[in-house]
Amino acid sequence: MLDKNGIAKRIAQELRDGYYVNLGIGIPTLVANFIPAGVNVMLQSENGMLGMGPFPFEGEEDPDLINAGKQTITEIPGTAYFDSALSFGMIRAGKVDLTILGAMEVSEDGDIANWKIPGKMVKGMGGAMDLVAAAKNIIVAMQHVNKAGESKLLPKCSLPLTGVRCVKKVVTELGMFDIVPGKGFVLLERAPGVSVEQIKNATAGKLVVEGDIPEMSI
Amino acid sequence: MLDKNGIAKRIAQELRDGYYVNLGIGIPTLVANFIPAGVNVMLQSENGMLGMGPFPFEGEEDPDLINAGKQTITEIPGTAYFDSALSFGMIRAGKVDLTILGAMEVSEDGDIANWKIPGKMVKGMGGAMDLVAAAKNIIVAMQHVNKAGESKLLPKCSLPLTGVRCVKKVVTELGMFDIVPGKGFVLLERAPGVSVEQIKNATAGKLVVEGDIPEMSI
Amino acid sequence: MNKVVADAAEAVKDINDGAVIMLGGFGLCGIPENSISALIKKGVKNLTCISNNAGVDDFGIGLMLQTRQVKKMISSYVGENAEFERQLLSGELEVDLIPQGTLATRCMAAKYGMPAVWVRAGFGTEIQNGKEAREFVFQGEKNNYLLEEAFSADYSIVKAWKGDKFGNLIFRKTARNFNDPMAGAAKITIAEVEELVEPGELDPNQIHIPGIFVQRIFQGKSYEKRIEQRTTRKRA
Amino acid sequence: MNKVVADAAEAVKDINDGAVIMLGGFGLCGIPENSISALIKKGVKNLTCISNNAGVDDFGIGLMLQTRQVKKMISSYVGENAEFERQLLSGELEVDLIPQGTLATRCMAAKYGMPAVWVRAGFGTEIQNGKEAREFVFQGEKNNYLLEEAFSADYSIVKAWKGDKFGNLIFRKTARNFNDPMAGAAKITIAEVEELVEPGELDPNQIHIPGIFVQRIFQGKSYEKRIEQRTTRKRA
Repeated sequence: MLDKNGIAKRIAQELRDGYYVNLGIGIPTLVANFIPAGVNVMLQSENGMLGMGPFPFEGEEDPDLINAGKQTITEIPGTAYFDSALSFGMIRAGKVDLTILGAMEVSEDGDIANWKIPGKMVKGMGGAMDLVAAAKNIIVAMQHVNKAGESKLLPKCSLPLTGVRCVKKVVTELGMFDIVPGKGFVLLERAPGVSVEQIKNATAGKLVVEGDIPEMSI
Repeated sequence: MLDKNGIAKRIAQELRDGYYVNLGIGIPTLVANFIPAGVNVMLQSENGMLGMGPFPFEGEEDPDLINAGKQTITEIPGTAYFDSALSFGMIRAGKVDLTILGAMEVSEDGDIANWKIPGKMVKGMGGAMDLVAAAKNIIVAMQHVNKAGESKLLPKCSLPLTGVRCVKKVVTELGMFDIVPGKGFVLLERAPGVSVEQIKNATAGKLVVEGDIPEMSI
Repeated sequence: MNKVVADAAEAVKDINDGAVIMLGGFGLCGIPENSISALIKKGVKNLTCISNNAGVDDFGIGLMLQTRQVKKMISSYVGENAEFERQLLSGELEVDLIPQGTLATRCMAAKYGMPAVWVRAGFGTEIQNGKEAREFVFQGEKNNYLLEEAFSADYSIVKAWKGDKFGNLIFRKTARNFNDPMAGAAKITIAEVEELVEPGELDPNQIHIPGIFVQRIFQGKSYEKRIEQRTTRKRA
Repeated sequence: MNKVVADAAEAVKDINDGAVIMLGGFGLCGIPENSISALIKKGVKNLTCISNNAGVDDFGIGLMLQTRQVKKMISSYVGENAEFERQLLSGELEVDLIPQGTLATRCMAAKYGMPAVWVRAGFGTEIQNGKEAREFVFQGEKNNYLLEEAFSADYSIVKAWKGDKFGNLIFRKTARNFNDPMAGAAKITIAEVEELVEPGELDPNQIHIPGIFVQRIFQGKSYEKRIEQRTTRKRA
């Protein structure tokens, strides 16, 4: 079973040298801590920055320099700033190679729900709808089941959608899955110590298990 | 009768302090030489500049600094450079207060033709179609009749149109006219030494002469 | 060409009840602090605010919510704001939540004189309700798009780092955000700047907003620039 | 992240016959001189060139017309070019003339991932033929707009003043023109720069094109920067 850092670590292995990457809030943010050696990626922050660096040293926070999670950050050599319209322009035009974000539910067709729970105060979708509508490659990082123990990998999402047929991959504490429209959640790797049986039991959507499923090495 | 400089001089009297102005090639360019004292205007050049200054001194030409007529120019204090898309964005959004351009024909409804003569090599419309489609206020500077002696102020344009119902005013060597759709060319002022009769004879479109028409003072 | 007004009070003096206002900033970063204070002092009511966020309880647009000056918020994310939540649940406040990129692009569309834009965000979601959808092939790929209208706002209020008297503006780092597409997107654009200089002092090659998009400019004062999430790392 | 290629020859080496290419510049100002020379040396044929102008007989795209490498020009103004005129009249060359703002905006649309844009230019003229027209009310004013498609180009070739190895670009004065909206508007963007520097040497606040829009960059050489209309005034 993976903890949050484990999920982030496994997703980090999907990064390729030269990728432009947008990281959502939560587990996705942790991915930045596990970028493999020799892999150079540029982090895009949709509020208007390419080349997001680490948090500043104490006392060096700049209120004019934050990320999309409103955290103080730093720039790196080669950073570029731009406005919100151009930022979503580059997202919409598919220039961002990989988007990693959290979700409440994902369907076997690649639909995603992560912004609204009916009856609860809705804070807004922020940039999530724009990102999922346009990113070429979307990996969802999330817990496999919700607090009530119900699967979040579903035949159909029950919550209001953020986007349709867009998620390509899901990594949970139990394993890593490709989403192949018309086929379902294709199990690629088991988390350390997790059996295929455990994954089957926790997955409400169509699970595809083809051949021997390797345990992931992280 | 006005010469080219006279037409430019009369149009220059229409400038108001604080105007952003786009000047077409030909007579319109001359308007810059006659801006009244105390009237500050900013010249927009659609290739990407606000605050166009005069031609450079000999030996100070900068190939990276040209106007839409591809002439070497200079900047002024307060100049801003920008790209072609933003340039036409500001034009399209009506931020340019006045556009002055030449024409081959103008109709009594305010249609304008100035880019194409069937059977002749067509060089292109450049930015003219964008300018006439969006400018709030368009003044045409042109000769009243063509080389064949035919009126260029027509009931309908015979040449392919550049824009429809857009010209607000025309200044020719014979006089100054408002174009009021549904009414026609409303004669505002006669050029020095020109009679209403002369203007009537040279105008094929509907000419409106209301009351005494003053002679212009330039 | 001189667009300078004395201060925020003069800049907002003709903003009346019921106005539709764009306000720049992302979170509390790059928000027009002086103008918000002036609007509160003026007490103008029933505002429709187009702003990516709604501030926090005691700063930014949150202050205008405390004084009940806002009728409607058009935002992508309204965050942690107790008074906002109370007014929303009680029906005192209308909220129109729209995707962040769509929000930015509807501002940009207005600035560029485009009446509407086609975007992919929201297709197949409840955001699509009542909107025209269409399939386009673009660079060999078929996708569905929604037609989203340009905003029609009365005022756009932005905050820049430097500006000159002609209204030319330069932003700093990520404080550029929505201030850039909003500058020029309303009938009247008001810019408050940290440093107001003479025309010619800004490098004309580095201007983010040409002055033609700005109708009023003033030198702001006492910027607090509050940080919403102060995240740091320890020195090694 | 390193986008650097050795020279123009390497930058254009995979541009094949029949490619659709955007070329930056306005007149002869800011044109990608090195890349044009490399395309001529390579001898690639049947190109469709999206460029505001077509150069002059002995410079710029005019040189590619001399070598008959261009099948079609998409431009707003083709100017004074005898060989161009000859090829056009003889039917060797296709020309699509479109309004300059529409040209710029169709580039920008591609760069911003918008499949089409609504513009007023050309409504009621022959430019409207075959295009969808629609009336929109925008900021209280009713007007007619035409739907214009984003360009789908294989390559965009731009010229910048300075650039870094990540592809970040800065233009100079009016040489920015179409280079800006074209950068990032095609599948592959090639940038040639007068000065190539290390990442971090350009002020991140002053970058016109973030590197994400650029796939290849190289240090150009021997720029001629020819002036088309040398206009001057006498010293007093």
